[in-house]
Amino acid sequence: MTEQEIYQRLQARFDDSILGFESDIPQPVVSCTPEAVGDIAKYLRDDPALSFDRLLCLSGVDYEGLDEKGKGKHREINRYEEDGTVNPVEDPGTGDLAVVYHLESFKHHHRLCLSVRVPRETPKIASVGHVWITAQYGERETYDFFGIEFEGNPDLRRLFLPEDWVGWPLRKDYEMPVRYNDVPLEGLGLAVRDEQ
Amino acid sequence: MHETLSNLPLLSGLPAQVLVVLAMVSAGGIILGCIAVGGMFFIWSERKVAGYIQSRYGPMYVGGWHGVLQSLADGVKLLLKEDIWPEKADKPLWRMAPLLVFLGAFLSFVVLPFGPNFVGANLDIGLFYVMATSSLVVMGVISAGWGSNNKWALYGALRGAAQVISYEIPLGLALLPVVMSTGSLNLGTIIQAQAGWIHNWHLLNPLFFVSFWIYVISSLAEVNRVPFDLPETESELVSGYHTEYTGMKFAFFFLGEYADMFVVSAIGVTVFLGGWYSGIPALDVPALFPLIFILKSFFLVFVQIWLRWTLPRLRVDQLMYVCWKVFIPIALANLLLYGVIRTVLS
Amino acid sequence: MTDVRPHQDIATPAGDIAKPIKSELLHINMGPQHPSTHGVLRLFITTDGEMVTKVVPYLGYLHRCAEKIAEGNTYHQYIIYTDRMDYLAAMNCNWTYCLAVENTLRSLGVEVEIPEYAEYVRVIIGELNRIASHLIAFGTYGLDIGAMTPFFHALREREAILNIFEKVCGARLMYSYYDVGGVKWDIPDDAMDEIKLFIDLFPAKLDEYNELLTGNKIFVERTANVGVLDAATCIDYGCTGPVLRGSGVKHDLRKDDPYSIYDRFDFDIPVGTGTVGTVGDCWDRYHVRMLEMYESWRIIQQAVDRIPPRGEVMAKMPKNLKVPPGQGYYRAENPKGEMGFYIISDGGTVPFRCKTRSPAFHNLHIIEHVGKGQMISDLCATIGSLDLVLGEIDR
Amino acid sequence: MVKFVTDIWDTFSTVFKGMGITARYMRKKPVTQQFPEERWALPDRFRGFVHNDVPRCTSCTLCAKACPVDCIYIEMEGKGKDRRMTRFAIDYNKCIWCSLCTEPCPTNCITMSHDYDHSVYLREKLVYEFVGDPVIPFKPKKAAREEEAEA
Repeated sequence: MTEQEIYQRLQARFDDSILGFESDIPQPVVSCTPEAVGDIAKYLRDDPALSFDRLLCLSGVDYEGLDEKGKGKHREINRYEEDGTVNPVEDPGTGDLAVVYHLESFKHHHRLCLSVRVPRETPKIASVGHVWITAQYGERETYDFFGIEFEGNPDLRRLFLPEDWVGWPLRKDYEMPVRYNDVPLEGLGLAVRDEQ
Repeated sequence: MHETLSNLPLLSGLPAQVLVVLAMVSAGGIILGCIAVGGMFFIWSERKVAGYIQSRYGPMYVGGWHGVLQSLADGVKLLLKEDIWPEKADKPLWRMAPLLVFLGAFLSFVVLPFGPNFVGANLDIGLFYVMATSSLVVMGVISAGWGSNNKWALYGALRGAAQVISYEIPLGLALLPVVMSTGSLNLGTIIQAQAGWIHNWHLLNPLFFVSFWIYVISSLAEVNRVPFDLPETESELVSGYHTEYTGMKFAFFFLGEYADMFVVSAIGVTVFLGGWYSGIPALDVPALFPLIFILKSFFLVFVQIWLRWTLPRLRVDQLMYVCWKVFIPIALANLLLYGVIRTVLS
Repeated sequence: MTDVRPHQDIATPAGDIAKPIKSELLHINMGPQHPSTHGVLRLFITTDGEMVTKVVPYLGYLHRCAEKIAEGNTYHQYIIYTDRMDYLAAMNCNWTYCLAVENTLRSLGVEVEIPEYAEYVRVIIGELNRIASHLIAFGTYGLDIGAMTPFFHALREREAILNIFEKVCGARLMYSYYDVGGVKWDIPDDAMDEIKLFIDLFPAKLDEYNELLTGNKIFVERTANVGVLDAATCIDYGCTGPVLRGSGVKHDLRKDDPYSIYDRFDFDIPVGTGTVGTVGDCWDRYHVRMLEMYESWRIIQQAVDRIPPRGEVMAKMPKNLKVPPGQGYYRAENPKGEMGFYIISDGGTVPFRCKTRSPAFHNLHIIEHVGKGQMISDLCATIGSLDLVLGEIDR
Repeated sequence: MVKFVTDIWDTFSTVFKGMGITARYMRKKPVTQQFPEERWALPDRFRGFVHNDVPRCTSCTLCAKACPVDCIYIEMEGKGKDRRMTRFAIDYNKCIWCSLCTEPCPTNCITMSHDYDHSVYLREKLVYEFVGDPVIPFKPKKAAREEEAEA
């Protein structure tokens, strides 16, 4: 089944929740609302004509600095200046966050990319952990790095970073803390000469 | 021995009680020295054998030829090492454990018959004595595991206790037919029953053949060697009951293990492999007896080393399965069979 | 392919298993410094005697936030960070990443014409590294079970492969040999001779391994019927590679979704058959790796026979690589399973987002499920059979 | 019962088979090299410590830009004809021996050498300074012309 047909099938079933379909790119993307993603996932897996039984990859994306069509200027992420200070981002991010699901079906050998945008202020999305168990870890990872809350995930904790870490590192407007638990996190090597 | 001492010119004037104590101390010192030197040699040879099995050399530098003094260097290093102990350890138990482990092996050396007249104490219950003293090891293992206040060590201790105590049974049952045959627990008597040509060895007696295999395998479990090294399982329990030990305490565990290996091998040689007899009557000169005995024991130790670097290890329930459902029934059946045959033949 | 799973909601894996008798539970930290967690994996296990009742992995001890680094480095520079993901199969990680960038470029209308010779070089080197990675898996698995000698024998053969790699690219572990559009250098003559020598010698060694470890009764007893994973569970947990194939699912991207020139070679996909136990037990997963080494050997043999005369190894690429705006998820079969890169480009020289789908990360998750109700020794055996590489899990 | 016997037989036979293999290896010569005495020949492409041939360095900073871990430090002072390179340092604490810096170098002055055993006791000593007094950067004919055109 092509992505176009899958999209039509989804649209027939979840009329309002399916927001759009980008078909002019090589791997077409279906987008939907964050609340409906749990139901859509269940349908995608259980419908015999679709039967997407594998979640290949669950990724979070911060679209800050990238406009709707995927075209825009790359924005410099925070980097250390020569003197050791952090280059702060002037305005806090306004772009959407997104969760992207790459699905594949063992039975029919078709693939689908499902993209769900969530607002930056209230990043909440339904969990698909009960549909594909592997998503539980992917969701924890995405929560860890983007701060997107997956409602319904049984164990939504940070996965890689310590529990008391502040901030969401993979967001484009993230600022590296100078210290963590009194350990300086300077990014400079020994080779930078002391100016004094 | 104290009589020998009293003949020495320097000590001739001393009272007999002092001489006895002196004799005991010096005998203990000799055994201790033998264990230490022997243990070092075994450690070195284990590393060399392991190396060659694994296509590498093993120790090569210390002591010139093929690193013969490597173990000595390691011993010195262990002596000089800081003695670290866990803060919440059960101190008395924790300190006692390495000594207990070592003591088991140390006491067994007393009765090992290196030659007809070359034995520390020619006990009539020699075999029984060895079985009893080697059980002391398990006390050491348990107190090490419990005293360390470490969960991994505790697991090692529990496994060790279950294993060593279980395997005492097939070990003893395997030795029983030989005892029935010779009618004595005296190790010298058992050896003397195997004098003459090689076919007199108990190993080549078809009735004792099964006993020998059960003995060899159970003895591996008795001294915690692969495939039965469950108490220390370095890949599961990190290092088992001696995880927390450093320095000389650790060295005692190590020495105890290798001394134990020698003891069980020596008992195996005594009971099944003709002891100090070479198997060819022409070669059986008293001067060669200790050499033959030690060489045979070394061979069994070598087999233990060889097995260690060949085999994976068992799981704890499989270990128990092998003991209770394989060895003990076979050993019992073997005992019964031997008894029946013996009665019928006599 | 057949429908392998009956569709129903699976209960969440959290929670303890029922205890038969009233006893106290022991909480133990297994790792991050533990010999059988293969790196800095920390498992928080709850045990009831020897029985493990709950396993909770804690990750992040090797976390470098490679995905954030990707956003600050050019497409070329990020290749060296992919080395450090699966450090036992760095060539394959390089390859997957370069493949992803090339495919992204292609799909966005940029011509990337990889020379035929370079494709063969990629296959030969990639398969050699697959063998090297599986050798480590085989060796460390022996170590987990308690046999130390296979490990050294495996390292000896791996050393031969590393010598080849050193001649080819100058490094023994962190190769960064593949480049977007080909490979950086061609294979020198002496390295080619060594590859041929390796092809001649390897099957005999493989037989020896099988005799030493695979067939050993103790090894079979330790691994058969242990850590059984059925196909449906594997798919639910997103397992790929030998873990999935060990459960009897014939899935290999080299056949199912052929990339590079894999469709030109004749090789089989080994799957677990439950020869000595149940389908999907530790022994099957282990044995699939052993068979895969043989298949890789076959591929290398064919590739060395058919390699075209020496020529260009790099496509004509712009010096400052810019990827047009767009996105794509591309994947390849790594020794550990399906590795994928999801690249979003904004038209610049650095990726806007570069997400890595690492196979071991997904394979690890199943520990929570399969670890329950096992003995501690079995847990070690199961972890070993999953062949985890923490560099890849933590990224 | 049959399984009981065959299991015992299997165990013994496979154990003896394994022991046969290990016994075979005990007689073979080991494959390892005794490192400090025996050293293996380094291949041509070996990536050892990075070496900078300062007299040929144009101080174009392409290598520093190519470095993914930013371990090359190049400092200059002055402009135009007075331009001096005051510092060219490589921090080997950070270097990952990827050889990306050697690729863009216009004069091939930064190369991967065959040295690999420069261990030191202090981390500071791993910062290699290649320039003492300020030096005039090397100007190949073409590069010099380009610079004039820029000016």
